[in-house]
This record gives sequence, structure tokens and C-alpha cells, in this order.
Amino acid sequence: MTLAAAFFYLFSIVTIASAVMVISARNPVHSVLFLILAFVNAAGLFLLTGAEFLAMILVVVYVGAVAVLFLFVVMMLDVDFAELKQGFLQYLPVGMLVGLVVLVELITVIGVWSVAPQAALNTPTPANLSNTEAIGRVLYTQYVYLFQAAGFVLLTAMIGAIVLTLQHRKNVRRQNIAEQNARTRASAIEVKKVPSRAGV
Amino acid sequence: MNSLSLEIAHALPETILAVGAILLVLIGAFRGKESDGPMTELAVALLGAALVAVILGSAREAGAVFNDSFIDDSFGDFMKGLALIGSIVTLLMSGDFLRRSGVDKFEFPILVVLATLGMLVLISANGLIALYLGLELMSLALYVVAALSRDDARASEAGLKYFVLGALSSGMLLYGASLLYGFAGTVSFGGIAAAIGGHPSTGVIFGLVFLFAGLAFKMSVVPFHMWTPDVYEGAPTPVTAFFASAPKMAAVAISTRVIMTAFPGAVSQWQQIIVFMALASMALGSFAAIGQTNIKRLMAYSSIGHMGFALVGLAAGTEAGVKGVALYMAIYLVMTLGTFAAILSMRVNGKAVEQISDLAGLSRTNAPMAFFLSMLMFSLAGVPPLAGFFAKFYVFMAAVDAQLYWLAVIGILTSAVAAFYYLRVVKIIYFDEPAPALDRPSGTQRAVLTLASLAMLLFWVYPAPLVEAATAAAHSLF
Amino acid sequence: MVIGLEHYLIVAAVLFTLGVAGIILNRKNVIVILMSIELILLSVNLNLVAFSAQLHDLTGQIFALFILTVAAAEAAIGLAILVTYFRNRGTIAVEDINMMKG
Amino acid sequence: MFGFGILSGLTFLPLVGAALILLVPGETESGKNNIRWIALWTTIVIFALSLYAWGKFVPGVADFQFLEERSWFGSGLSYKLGVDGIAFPFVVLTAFLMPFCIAASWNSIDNRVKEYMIAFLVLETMMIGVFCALDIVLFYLFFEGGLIPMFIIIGVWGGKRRIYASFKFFLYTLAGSLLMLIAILAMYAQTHTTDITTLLHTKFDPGLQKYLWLAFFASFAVKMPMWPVHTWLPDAHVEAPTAGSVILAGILLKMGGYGFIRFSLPMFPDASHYFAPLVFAMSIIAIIYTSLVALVQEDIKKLIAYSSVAHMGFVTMGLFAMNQQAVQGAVFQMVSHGLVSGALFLCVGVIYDRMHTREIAAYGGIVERMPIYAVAFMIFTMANVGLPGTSGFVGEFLSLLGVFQANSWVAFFATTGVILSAAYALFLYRRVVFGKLEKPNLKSLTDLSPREIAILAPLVVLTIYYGVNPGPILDACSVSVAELIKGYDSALALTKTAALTLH
Amino acid sequence: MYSAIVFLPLLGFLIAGLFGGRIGARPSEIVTTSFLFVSCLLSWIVFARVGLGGAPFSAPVLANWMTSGVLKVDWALRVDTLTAVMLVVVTTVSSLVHLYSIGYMHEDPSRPRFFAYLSLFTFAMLMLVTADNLAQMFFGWEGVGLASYLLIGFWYEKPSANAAAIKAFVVNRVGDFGFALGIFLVFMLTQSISLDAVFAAAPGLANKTIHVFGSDWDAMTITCLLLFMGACGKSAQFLLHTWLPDAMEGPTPVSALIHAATMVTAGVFMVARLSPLFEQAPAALTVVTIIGATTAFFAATVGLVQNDIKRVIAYSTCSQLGYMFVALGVGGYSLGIFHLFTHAFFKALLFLGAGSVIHAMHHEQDMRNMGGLAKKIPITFWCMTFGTLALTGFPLTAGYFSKDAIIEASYAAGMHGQAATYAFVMTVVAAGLTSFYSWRLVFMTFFGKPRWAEAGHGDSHAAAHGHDDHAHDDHAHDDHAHDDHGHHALDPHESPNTMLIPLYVLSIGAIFAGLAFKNFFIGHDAGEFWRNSLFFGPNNHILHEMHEIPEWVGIAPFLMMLGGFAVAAYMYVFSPETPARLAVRFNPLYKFLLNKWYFDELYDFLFVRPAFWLGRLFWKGGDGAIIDRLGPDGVAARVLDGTSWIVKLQTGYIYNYAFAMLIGLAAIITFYLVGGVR
Repeated sequence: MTLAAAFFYLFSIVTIASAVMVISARNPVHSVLFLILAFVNAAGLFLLTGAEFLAMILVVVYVGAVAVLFLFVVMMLDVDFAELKQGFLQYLPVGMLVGLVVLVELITVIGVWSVAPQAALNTPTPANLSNTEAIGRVLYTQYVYLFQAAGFVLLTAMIGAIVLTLQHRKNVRRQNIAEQNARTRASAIEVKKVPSRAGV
Repeated sequence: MNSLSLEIAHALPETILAVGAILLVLIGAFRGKESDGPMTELAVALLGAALVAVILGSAREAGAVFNDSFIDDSFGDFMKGLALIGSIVTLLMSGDFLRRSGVDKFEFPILVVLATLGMLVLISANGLIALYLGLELMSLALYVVAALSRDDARASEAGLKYFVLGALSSGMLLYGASLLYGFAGTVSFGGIAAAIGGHPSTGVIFGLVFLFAGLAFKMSVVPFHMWTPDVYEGAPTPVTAFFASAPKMAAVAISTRVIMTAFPGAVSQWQQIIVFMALASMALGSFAAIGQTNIKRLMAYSSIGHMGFALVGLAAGTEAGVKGVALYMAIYLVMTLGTFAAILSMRVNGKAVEQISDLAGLSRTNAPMAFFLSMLMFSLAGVPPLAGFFAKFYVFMAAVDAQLYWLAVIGILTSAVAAFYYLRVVKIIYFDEPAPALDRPSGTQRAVLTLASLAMLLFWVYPAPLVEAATAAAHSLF
Repeated sequence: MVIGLEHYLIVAAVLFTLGVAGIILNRKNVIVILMSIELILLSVNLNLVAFSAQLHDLTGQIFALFILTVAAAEAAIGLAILVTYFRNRGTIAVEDINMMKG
Repeated sequence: MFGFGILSGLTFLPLVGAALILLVPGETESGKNNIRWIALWTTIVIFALSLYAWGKFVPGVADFQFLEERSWFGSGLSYKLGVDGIAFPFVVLTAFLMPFCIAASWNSIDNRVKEYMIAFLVLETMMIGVFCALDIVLFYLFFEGGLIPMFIIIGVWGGKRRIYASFKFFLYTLAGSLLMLIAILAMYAQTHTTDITTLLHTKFDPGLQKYLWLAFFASFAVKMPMWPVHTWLPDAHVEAPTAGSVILAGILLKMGGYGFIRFSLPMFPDASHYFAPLVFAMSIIAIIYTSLVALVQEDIKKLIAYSSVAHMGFVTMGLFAMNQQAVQGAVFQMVSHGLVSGALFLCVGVIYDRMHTREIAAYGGIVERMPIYAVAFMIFTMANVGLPGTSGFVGEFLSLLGVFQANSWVAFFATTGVILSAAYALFLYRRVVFGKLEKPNLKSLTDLSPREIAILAPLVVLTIYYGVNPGPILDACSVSVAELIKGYDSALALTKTAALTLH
Repeated sequence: MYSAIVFLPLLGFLIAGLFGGRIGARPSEIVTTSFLFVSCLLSWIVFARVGLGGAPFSAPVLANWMTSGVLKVDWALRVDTLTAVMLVVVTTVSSLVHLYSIGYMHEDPSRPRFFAYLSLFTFAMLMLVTADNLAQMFFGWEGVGLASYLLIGFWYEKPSANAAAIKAFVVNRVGDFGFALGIFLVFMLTQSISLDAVFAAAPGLANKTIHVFGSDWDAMTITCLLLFMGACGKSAQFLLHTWLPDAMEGPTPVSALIHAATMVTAGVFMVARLSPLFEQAPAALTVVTIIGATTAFFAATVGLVQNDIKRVIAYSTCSQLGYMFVALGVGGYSLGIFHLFTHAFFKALLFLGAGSVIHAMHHEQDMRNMGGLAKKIPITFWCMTFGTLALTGFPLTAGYFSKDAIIEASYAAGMHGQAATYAFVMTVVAAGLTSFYSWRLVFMTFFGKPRWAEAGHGDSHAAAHGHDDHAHDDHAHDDHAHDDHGHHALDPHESPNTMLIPLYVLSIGAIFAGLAFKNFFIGHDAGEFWRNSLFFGPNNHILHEMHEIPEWVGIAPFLMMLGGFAVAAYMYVFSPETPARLAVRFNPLYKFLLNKWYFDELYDFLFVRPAFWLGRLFWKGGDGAIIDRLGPDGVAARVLDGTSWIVKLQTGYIYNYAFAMLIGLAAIITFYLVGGVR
């Protein structure tokens, strides 16, 4: 139990510290890296609660895909990372104050947590199954509708990303392999007979 | 558990759109991108088919399917019908505009279909997860279409603002959803209602507030409205028209559903939030619109104000209130579409213009358009006997019936302030010296403007069908 | 020392607040704002997972799963819009996103 | 036809005329003339129909007549029309004044004739509708709907400051009316009906009555207009085209008074009683204050507008005195003022058409060139002053007589208005009509054309006829007024007994 | 027949008014004048039948006017002796004035209008005197006011005429204000305003109190005071007299008809008509007495120094009206009416005579530019002398019987109250003054050196009239129709016959009316003559008491008359320089009188200026600076302020927008946490 507590504190402190760094790092690349760190530690927290599947997904999807995507974009856009400006410090107190108020209130509410007595659970955790298996059992049955909906979200994201970023520039030459392979000698080479001594 | 065929029968409109969307994507992918021509028509046909399915299905008995995450009832049918009409009309109107602006991408109709699918899912959501997924499906498509005109800096800025703030609002909504889940132990609306009974805990209230913050963002209600003017102005006009119509229907529908089905036991709590939001929206919408010169921006503030009015009905929390909301949204939809038909047709020598002053003296250069647009303005202002008045009438009637006198008084006073800027448009159209004449609008634009305006003008002649439909819709939530 | 639900929730609340603060305080780089949003979603997931464990109910984890999915999609869209914006304006400084106001 | 009755016909026939006009091309000179003729004939037909209705109207009955009722909004609201002796004179007055407005605009309006005539016909529908409606929402519909055409009329065909005036007019009256809307909603919440006949027999809680009364008052006081919410009227009058002023003074102002009679007094008797001193005070201030203001005006129309405010003060005062003479006097005063002020504005229009100015200082001595005009103007001025023998006297006399019974001080102060009205009206007449004709541009003035004579002559005749024989109007409303007072008194008595048993 | 009397003038008015332009001036004159003569003839017949012959009183109803609840007002023609007397007075004077005007106005281009107005006036006056209810009386009352307004302003190009017309109407309205309130009060007390019903109820109301105007009053007193206020306005009594002298701006026949013989006596008629009410209100009668006596004295003092021939007569009228009110005030209603009757003759005569003088002088009205006219226009001179004799109460002339009777009655009534004694003193003094200014007029006009020959008149006006220019500065072109005569060829000439015949007729009246009718009006036959058309309370024995007065009281007025004559003769015939000397010696007093006790200035300061000042204040200050600025304009400005403030919040920055969202959220949850969820 103490070990679990120790790990909890470790994960949570690192997560929070990384989160702070994410928003305060000067260099966006650093931000991304701290984001990855935060995700990994959060995955650790998931593990502590027994949500093994989600922990894995978090690492795979987030660290593996999303965070890398961020990194890719940061590098691609090649933004010059500049100084922390006046604005940040100027608005800091007010922002912090409001943030603190919200935080305190949230914690106050959490402090009085109690599940409603009449609560009827949707999907009670089966006792004899592993986390992954349990999720697998319901995901395609009970939640098939939502699963499909999530699929359409991804489809939309795909179309959206394409429509926004895919560019066919007129003046850019592209390699067309099929075209290249289809070339024959006849089409590639033209033999010109040059009359001699005719001048130009 | 219901059989799959029954479930699909309940979700027929969604199914049609889902399957159709995939087909459209395939067609688009294989046809290349010469033009979007047939794609728009196909998309319209698809949405039309969904609309038919909604109308045919409205006679069906209400039912909750898909593990209680989807509900099919009259209210849903009513609002889905509105959303679909909004999408269809926007698509019809926008083809011409997008072609002329050179952004006639075939993806646009597909994205509209996907967004509409999201709206339908949202409207029918009977649980927090379905709500979130529907909302995101809708929002993601909207983020994209906002930035669709990707060579236009303003459009991308609009898309970016919309996205960032939308994501923040989603985050808030999700945080609220998580609190609700934690405190109620379930994600289905009925379950939440049962769990909190008559005494919501503070946690539930917090969850409600956060959740409603997310929804309020989609409705563009104060203080979650800030994106609206910028996005309305920056996005391509057809997209703005779309934003102003269909998604509003879905957002209002789901807010109503959440409030009515998940929190019947916390009336006094959410009533305070909604009263506050309604007041703030009405006031801000009325005041801020006065200084505007860009007509799209004006319409943005106008929509904020109108959402405030719609919330007045919601605040009542009664069946009459929901009826008022439904009616309000229906009438608002028609007014908005008509107005945007006029805005879309604002072109001088082929170039799109969007300053209000470009309408100056329209009554001399294009008398029918001037008349119809003015009637829409009066309707938006809520001057009887135009339909806009009845929209307000029903929501305020519900509010007064629920003894929200101050809300009614202040709301109605702000509507007097709001009347000022609508009148200003009429003044510019009728009283000012003519500006260069606008080009002749396209057939669809003219048709939409005329129909919408006449519908508002003559609503009082035979209002019963719509009123009855709204009554039935409201009744199904109680 | 027992680690209860509250601890997780507090961590989540802190993360949420940090995420929101990141959006508000950041002036320079929109990408960081996108990352802040990821932080917010992470905090929500943490909440859900913790509740799920406490309630012995899988729904929370399923919900979190969908959120992860959608968050990925959202990140993609967000970055795509950002790229479009950058192509138009050549900057992604938050302070420069100010063509429309009033 | 279609089961609609004569009131529907009266109400919606103007729209038919408007539709006809819509079909006529309006750009050419002949097209414009066609439009004018269509509009004129439409209004004449409506007037004839209203006379026919008057023939069928039974004066000695308190109930509503020509009832029509149809379901309208599904549940709740209904399409219900009917008139009683108080409403009916106003219907006829409206129908009567409209042809004059059309005729008065014959030459003076030359641009956008089509829109102009349509606006007027739509306005007529709204005005007649107000007096016919027996559903409170329907009433509100017509009450507010009239703002739109009037806004357009002032704004498009008005004078220099037309935009300011039209906005002021619209927003001022709208703001007032919206409060009434809330009261209507509250009444619906209480009774779940919008049927005026039912509401007339509903006893509202005295506490609630006060709020409802105030809300209705806000609307009607602005519309009347009562001091201190009268300032829109001078502006609107000054800027409106002649016919617009005629309608404004002749009919639109009367809607406020009609509203008091139809709603405030019978439905909220306790509140009316409670607030009567307030109304009295405001009326007295209106009479004295605006009369003094009228005295120093430099614009003819503005002066008449202020005098309208003062005259409406007599009306409100009379209404709230709540006895037979006072209320009948107020009703008569409204009808009479409709004729007289309408006629005065027509008179102003006559010289405005010639000189294009309303500055009093620009005139003087025009009697020399326009003797017939001077006579007509004199008669209307005297009617405005309330000279016995003109219709202006009867209303003023009866309402003052009645008010004296209710409160002698009020009558005392109000009667000073008799002195002041003589002062400002004659002062105006002197500066415009009398004096030496010295200004060179006045020398070419021509007297009334046959068209103008045809417009003014019937008004002259009626002004004097009703002054000598006000019977037709007084008889028409006497039973309804008696019924109104009876209900009012018994309601007050009821409240009193309730209060007594309570203690 | 009654209808014919009343409506023939109306018919004449309509014909002349509507068709005058078409049928021409001469036919209009003939039509209106002949109608009037018919009417006059009929009136005398009625007078003979009802007054002398004892025919029954009647009040035939012509039509209903207004009915509202218990209020029922009919158009009716009430004819009793009082009415018959008035009918005779009105129609006689009116018909003579019509006739006279044919001559007097013969060069005016607007004669149809003039005759129409005259007939309209006559009609209104007849409606007044035949009224069977207070509303109809009010109709006539205001109708004569209208006609008076129109006639005073007949020469509409003259600013002074316009001003005078408006002044007349408005000041009359002040009186009407009281009259109207009186009517309302009567209705409140008796639930009726028809005379018979009111008279029937009056005795029961004696000594009743009523709560009006915030305190308890004796019902009849307050009623009668209010009604008397109306009478004051119409009859130009003290405080409301200011319009009458100015009304002389009208053509002279108008002055004769309206401002001497008929309209101004309407107040007297009204009080007499309402004697059943006044008899129940002794306090009100006291007020009537005091006001009447004051007026009699005041007007006479002003009349002493006026130089305008018409104004002198106007003040004289005012003064004589005061006498009538004294008579009424002491309860001698028949005395008042009798004086009204005789006064109508001799005052009309004086005015018409003055008109004749003015006509002869080519519209010169200033007596200082006359003199020596007796030889030039002897007929006019004699007629004027008869009129003056009657006015001053020379024995056996009309004024002798009526005026001296009033003085005696006031002395007799003095036994019952102080007010009557005051009235006695005042009237006796006024009799002397009357004699003085009347003879002064005659002497200045007809005797002495003809000052018109050398005056080249008009030149000296500015200096002489500086005090009073607003009323006088237009003398030189009083009648614009005569301007072409030119002043240099002035040669006073006698008037045409159309003007002289009325003078003859009226002279006869002025001399013999008193003698002929004394018995009926105030003598032994009075009872049968008046019957119940005048009401005398049971304690009212004034007609008897006035015969039981000491000898000296009867002689006093005669002595005063002689004294006045003597002083006038001394000052204006034998020692013409005395007046100027006196004027210098008693300069303040002279100025005071010349300026009519400064009433015009006072009213201008008290009412006219403040009204305009207030009007401007309310307009610019009230409507503009307060109501509009705080109301619509202010609200609009605040809305715009709000707009600019709100729009400023919309900075366009994402972080601000997000911050707004957060603050909104924080605010709401804080609200729940702090404010309480439940």
C-alpha cells in the first residue's frame, strides 16, 4: 500500500510538474517533450487504478502518435521560440487568481464526494475478467453505436486534415512512377535528322 | 435488448447519412476534384432522404435504443427536421457563392453531411458519451468548414479561433461530464435524473455547470459567446449561414434535452444559470450589435441575442417553455436562412460585399429584395404580426407562467434595444440614398429569401401546424 | 497512508486548471495552446478512470477511451488548421491572431 | 364568404387593395395615377362598408356586435372580432379619415407612390383591426403592427429629421408596448385565456392589478401620449408627411385612449382607482405644460402636435374620472379630436404643399390670397379651441363636467387649458393667416383647389354637425360606457367589502 | 316666431358668409339687414305679447343637443319677459347697426364678411338670451365671444387689431373659465343644468356646504362666485376689463353693437337670469356689489383723461356696467336690466355718433385733433348731446331713471350692509366723473377752435401717444379704405342717411326709453311685467326700500352731474389751458389714470410674460433638456455607451475570449458555492 502511495506521489508530482513546464517552456519543442512526460506519468496513474488497457492506449496513441504529431508540426513550422513577453507576466496574477479560485472550488467539491445513493451503474466491472477483456466485451456490443460514431469522428478528422492541408501546387513537378514505367523508347526519344551544311 | 433492425429503424436518418457520407467520400475520392457540382446535389438528396426519414419516423412511438444511449422521440424529430432543413437550405444557397469564390471543394458537402450526422446524433443523445461524440462529430466538421477557404487569412483565423475555444469548451463539457459520472454513477440522462432525485449535490451542480458551459459555447450564449462574431465574420458566408442555422438547432435541442431529462430534480439550480445566461445574452446581443457595420457580424450578435431569447423559454423549465423553445428555433431558423440568403446575394459587380452600408437604398434598386429583407428584419426584431413576434411571445409566455417576471421584463426591454439595430438596417435599405446596385441574386437565393420572408410575414394566417408540432415535441420530453 | 479517490481527483483538478491557465496565459505560440487542451483532456480522463475504479464501473473507462479517440482526431484537425493559418500568415503567435474584433 | 363577417371585411379589405396596387406597375405617370385611384377607391369602399355596418349596428346594446370567432393558434389564442359602442365609432372614424389621407397625398407624394399607398392601406388594416380585435393578442398584433408602415411612412416621405423622428416614434412606442406584452402574458398565466370578453369579467387580484395596470399604462400613455412621454409626438408630427400626421393624430393616438377603456379600466378597476390621482396629475400637467409649450412654438405642425398632447390630457382625465359624462366626453373628445386635428394637419399640408415650409414666421397675411382656406382653418382652429357649436366643445365640456364631479381641483386646473388653448391657437392663426401680406413669395399663393375643398369641406361639415348634434356618437357609446362604469363600481365595491371582512 | 327671431340672423350670416363673395356686397347688406329688421319687428311683437301683454312664458325645445347619463341638454328657446327685453335690445340695436354700417362701411371691400359677422353675432347673442339651460347659454356666450373676436380683428392687417382681438377672446376665456366651473358645480349640486330644474333646486341648497377645491364652501356662494366670474369677463368688470378698451380697434358699429349695447351686458343678463341662484347667495351678491361699484368708479376715473373718442366711451361703458352690477348686487335685478335697457340706447347712440364723427373726420379718433365740429356736423352733434344727457342722467332722459334708481337702491341697501354703502359712495362719485368726461368729450369734439384744420394731424401723435402706443399708433390708417382721402383736404361732412337714421331712432330711445318703460321695469307694473322671470327672495324688498330714502340721496347724483358739467365746461370751453396745467401739477396721478391704472402692464408682467417664459422653459428645458435628454435621447446615448464598452471587450484575442469563458464559469460555480445551491 505504501508502495502504491509512493508511486502515486511520484507519478502525480511528475505529471503536474511536466504540465507546468508544458505551458511555461519557452521552446515549443520542450513543451512537447514535457507533454510526453506528462502523458507517460499519467499512464502510470492509470495503471495504479487498474485501468491497464487505457494506460497502454495512452502511451501508444498519445505518446506514439499525437505527441509525435505535435513535434512534427513544431519542427515543420519552424517557429522561432522567443522570450516570455510582458503579456505573460502582466496577466499572470489575474489569471492565476481566477485559476486558483476554480481549483480551490473544484477541490472543495471533490472533498465532499459521495456517489448518489440511487445510482444505477451502466456497466458494472465484471469481477473475473481482465481489464482489457472486459472492455473488449462491451465495446462492440453495448457501445457499438458509440463506437461507430467515434469512427465517424475519425473519418471527419481525416477528411478535414486532408482538405485543409493537401495541396497540389501547379508549378511543382512530381514524380509519377506509373508514367515513368509506361515510357517507351519511342515516346522518350525522338530522332531528328539534321540536314548538314544547311546552316541554321 | 432490442433487435438490431429495430434499433436501426429508430436511427434510420442517422444511418442514411452515415452510409451516404461514406458513399460520398468514395465518390469524391474516385472522381477526383474537377468540380463539386453533383456532389452538392447528392448531398442535398441525402439530407433530403434523411429528412423524409425523420418525417416518416415521427409517427413512430418513442423509444430509447443502443443501450439507452439513443432516443427517438417527437422532440428529436422536430429538432432534427429543423437541423436538416438548415443544412439543406445552406447547401442549396451556397453552391453559387462557393463557385464564385473559388472554394467549391467537393469535401464541403461531405463535411456538411458529416456535421449534420453529428447534429442528429447530438439531438438524439440520451447519455453523456453519445452527447460528447455527437458534439465532437459536429464540431470537428464545423472547425474544418470554418477554415475551408484556406487561402483566406480571415477564414483560417476564424477556424483557429473557433477550434481553440471550441476545444476548450469541449474540455469543460467533459470535465462536467466526468463529475456527473462520478457523482451520479451513470452516464445516461434518465439514470442521472434518477440518481440525483430532488436533492442534487454540489458535485452534480458543478458537473451541470461545466457541462452547460460546453453546450452554451455551441449555442453561443454569454459568456461563452466570444467566438461568435469573429467566426461569423471570418468564415466564408455560406459557412456562416450554416453555423447560424443547423448547429444552433442541435445545440439548443441537446441543451433542452439534458436539462429536461437529466435534471428535472434540480430546477431551481439550473434555472439560475439559464436565467443569468439568457439575460446576459439578450443584453449583450442587443447592445453590441448596434455598433456593427459588417452585416455578418451584426448577425452574429443578433444570433447571440436570439439564443438568449430561446433560453428564456428554457429557463421556464415547463412544457410550455420547451414548446416555446422549439417554436422559437423553428422561426429563428427560417429568419436566419432568409437573411443569409440576402447576405449571400450581396455582390457588386461580381464581388462579394458584406457591409451594411452596401445595402443603402436597396429599395430603389431591388424593391422585392428590399421588402423581403426588411420584413425579415422586423421579424427578427419581434414586431408583430411577423412570426418573430410569436417566437418571442411563446417563450415569454412560458417565462411569465413560471413567474420569471424580471427575466421577462428585462428580456422584453432588451428586445426594444435590439429593435434599434434591425431598424437601422431597414433605415439603410429604405431611407438612405442608393449605393451601387447589387447584382441579381441567384434563383435559389431569391427563392429562399422570398419563401422565408413570406413565411414570416404570413405565419399568423395559418400558424396552427407548426404550433401543434412544437406542442407535440415539447410534450414528448415530459 | 491510503491513496483514495480524492487524491486522483485533486491531481486531475490541478491538471485541468493548468490546462486552462495555459490557454489563457500563453501569448506566443498556438501549439502550446493545443497542448494545453490535451492536458485538459488528460485530466478528464484521469477523473473518469478514477471514478470508474471507485464505482467499479467500466463506463468511465469506455468514456475515457472515446475521449482519447476524439482527442486524437481533434489534435489532427487542430494542427491542420494551424498549418493552414501559418501558411496564410507566416506566424502562429497568439497575439497576432487579431484580424477580427469588436 | 368563408364564414368571415363584416369586421373581417373591414379589416382586411385594405390588404386586398394593397395587393391590387402591388400588381400595378408604378413607374410611369399613368401607373402612379392608377395606383392613387385604386387606393382611393379601396378606402372609399371600406368607408361605405363601415357606413353599412353602422346602419346595422344596434346602439342601445352593451354587448359586442358583429362577433366572429375562429380557432387560430391551436390552443389559447383565437381569432375573435367584435365591436361595441365604444370601439365602433373609432372604426368608422378610421374608415372615414383614410380617403382624405389618400386624397391629401394626391399631388404632394410623387416619388414611390406605390409603396406609399401600400403602406397606408396596410396601416388601415392595422388600425381597424385594433378596434375590432376581441382577442388580446390579436389586439396587440394590430396595435404594434401599425408601427411598421408608420415607421416607413415617416422615414421615407418625411422631412429633414425624418430618421430621428421615425426611430424615436418606433422605439418609444415599441418600448411602451412591450411592457404591455408582459402584462398580457401575465394575464394569460393567470387565466389561461386571451379572450377579451372573458377577461372583462375576470377579477384579478388587486395586488397584481397594479403591476398589470402599470404595464398597460406604459403602453397607452406613450401612445396617447401623456406627459412626460410625449416628446416623440412633436417630432413625429413635424417630420411625417401630411397624411401621416393626419393618421397619427386622428387614429393612432386614439388607440391609447381606446386601450384605457377596453383594458385598464374594466379589467383593473382597483388599480385604476388607485392610480387615478397619478393619471389626473399627469393629465393636468399635460394640459397646462404642453399648452404653454405650444404657445412658443415656431413650427406650425409642432404647435398642433403639442396641442394634441394637451387635448389628450382631457381624454385621460375624463376616462379616469369614471362617470358617465366624463367617459362619454372622453370618447367623444377622441373622435372629435380625430376629425379636428386631422383637419388641422390637412390645413397645414395645404400651405406646406405650396410653400414647403412649416415655419410660422414664413407666413402671415395669407388670408388675402386664400380666403376660403382661412375660413376652413378658422373653423378648425375654433374647434380646437373648443368653441361651443363645434365638435371640440362637446367632448371637452362633458369630460370636464364629469371630472368636476370626481375631483374639483383636477377640473379646475384642466379648465385653465381652455384659456391657454385659446391663446396658442389664436396666436398661431394670427401669425399665419392674419397680418399684412408682406413676404413676396406669399404673393403668388393660390386658394384651395377643388380637390382640397373636397377634402376639407366634409370635415368642416362634420366638425360643426357633431358640435350641434353629437347624439349619434354619444348614443352609440352610452350603453357601453354605462356598462363599463357599472362594472367598475361594483368591482370597487366588491374590493371594499372584501377589505372590510378582512379586518 | 321665436325660431324666426333667432335663426333669421343665422340665415343672413350663412348667406352673406357663404355666398357673399358671389352675390356681391350690396345684396349681402340688404339680405342681412332686412332679416335683422324682420327679426327686430318680431321681437317687439314678442315683447308686447310677453312683457306687456302677459302671454305665457314658454321654452319650446328644438332638438336634443347632448345626452349623457343624467345630463340632458336641449336646444330650446326660452322666452320670458327677461328674454323679451333682451330680444328687443339686441335686435333693435343690431338692426340699426346693420343699417348704419351700410353707410359707415361703404368703402370697405370686405363688406359681406362684415355683415356676416354682424349677423353671426346677433344670432349668438339671441341664442344666449333665449337659452333654457346653462350649456346653451355658454354656447351663445362663447359664440358672441367668437363674433367679437372676428369683428375686433376685422381689419386683419392691423397688428393692433389682431392683438386686441386675441386679448378680447382670451380675457373672455378667463371669465368663461369661471363660468364653466360654475356650470359644473351647478350640475354637481343639482344633477342638471337646465334652468327650470336648477331654479327649482336652488332654494333647497341655501346654506348647504359643499366640499370643493379642498375646503368646505357655502354651496350657493361658491357657485355664484364662479358664475359671476364669467359675467365679469364678458361684462369687462374690474380686473377683467382690460380687453374692452382695446376692443375699440374694431369698426365703430361693432363697438356700438357689441361693446356697448349687447354683448358686454350679457354678464348682467346672466346674473339676472340666474337670480334664483344669486338670491340664495348673499355673500356672492356682496362681491357683485363691490366689484360693480369698483368698476364704476375705476372706469370713470380712467375715462377722465382719455383722448381717443371711442376709448372714452368704452370706459364709460365699463363704468355703466359697473352700475348695473351694483344694481344686481343689491338685489335690484330689474334695476340692472332697466339700466341695461336704457344704456343700450344711449350708449349705442354715443358710439354711432362717435362713428359719425370719425367718419366725418376721415378716421381721426383723437379728440385733441377735433373741436368745433358742431357746426360742421350738426345732426351728429345733437344726437351726441342727447346721448350725453341720457348718460349723465339729465332729468327725464333714459339714464336719469335707470341710473339714479341704482344709486338710490344702493343707498337703500346700505342699511343692510357695508358693501352697498361703499357702492353708493362710489356710484355717486362716478356719476360726477361720468358727467365730467361725457361733457369733456362733447366740448372737445364739438366746441372750441377746430384743431383739425391746423393740426395736419398725425404729426403730433408720436409725442402725445407715447404712453400707449400699442393701441394708438395705427390711428392714422384706422380704416384703410379711407386712406386715399388724404389728410390735407380734410373737410368734415355730415354722414349719409343710412347712418343718420339709426341716430335718430336711438336718440328717441335715449330720451324716452326711461320714461316710457319705467313703470314696467321698476315701477308699479313690475310685478306683472317680470312675473317669475326674475326672482326676488322673500327678504328682498329693495324696490320698495329705494323709495324710502332721504331726499338728498335722490338729488346727489343730479348735483354731481351738474358739477361735472360745470367743471368740464370750465376746463374745455372757457379755460382750455387748465387741463394741461393740472396734468403737469398732478403728473403722477395723471399718468396713473392715463395708463389705466397700469393694468395692462401689470397683467403683461404677471401673466403674459410668465406664460411665454414658462412655455419656453418647458419646451427647451422641460422637453428638451430634461425629458428628452434623460428619456429617449439619454437612453439612446447610454445604450451607445454600453455598446462601445461591450465592443471593447471583444478584443479579438483568443486568450481574452478563453479568459471570459473561465471567468463566467468561475463566477457561476462561485455563485453556487457561496450563494448556496438550495
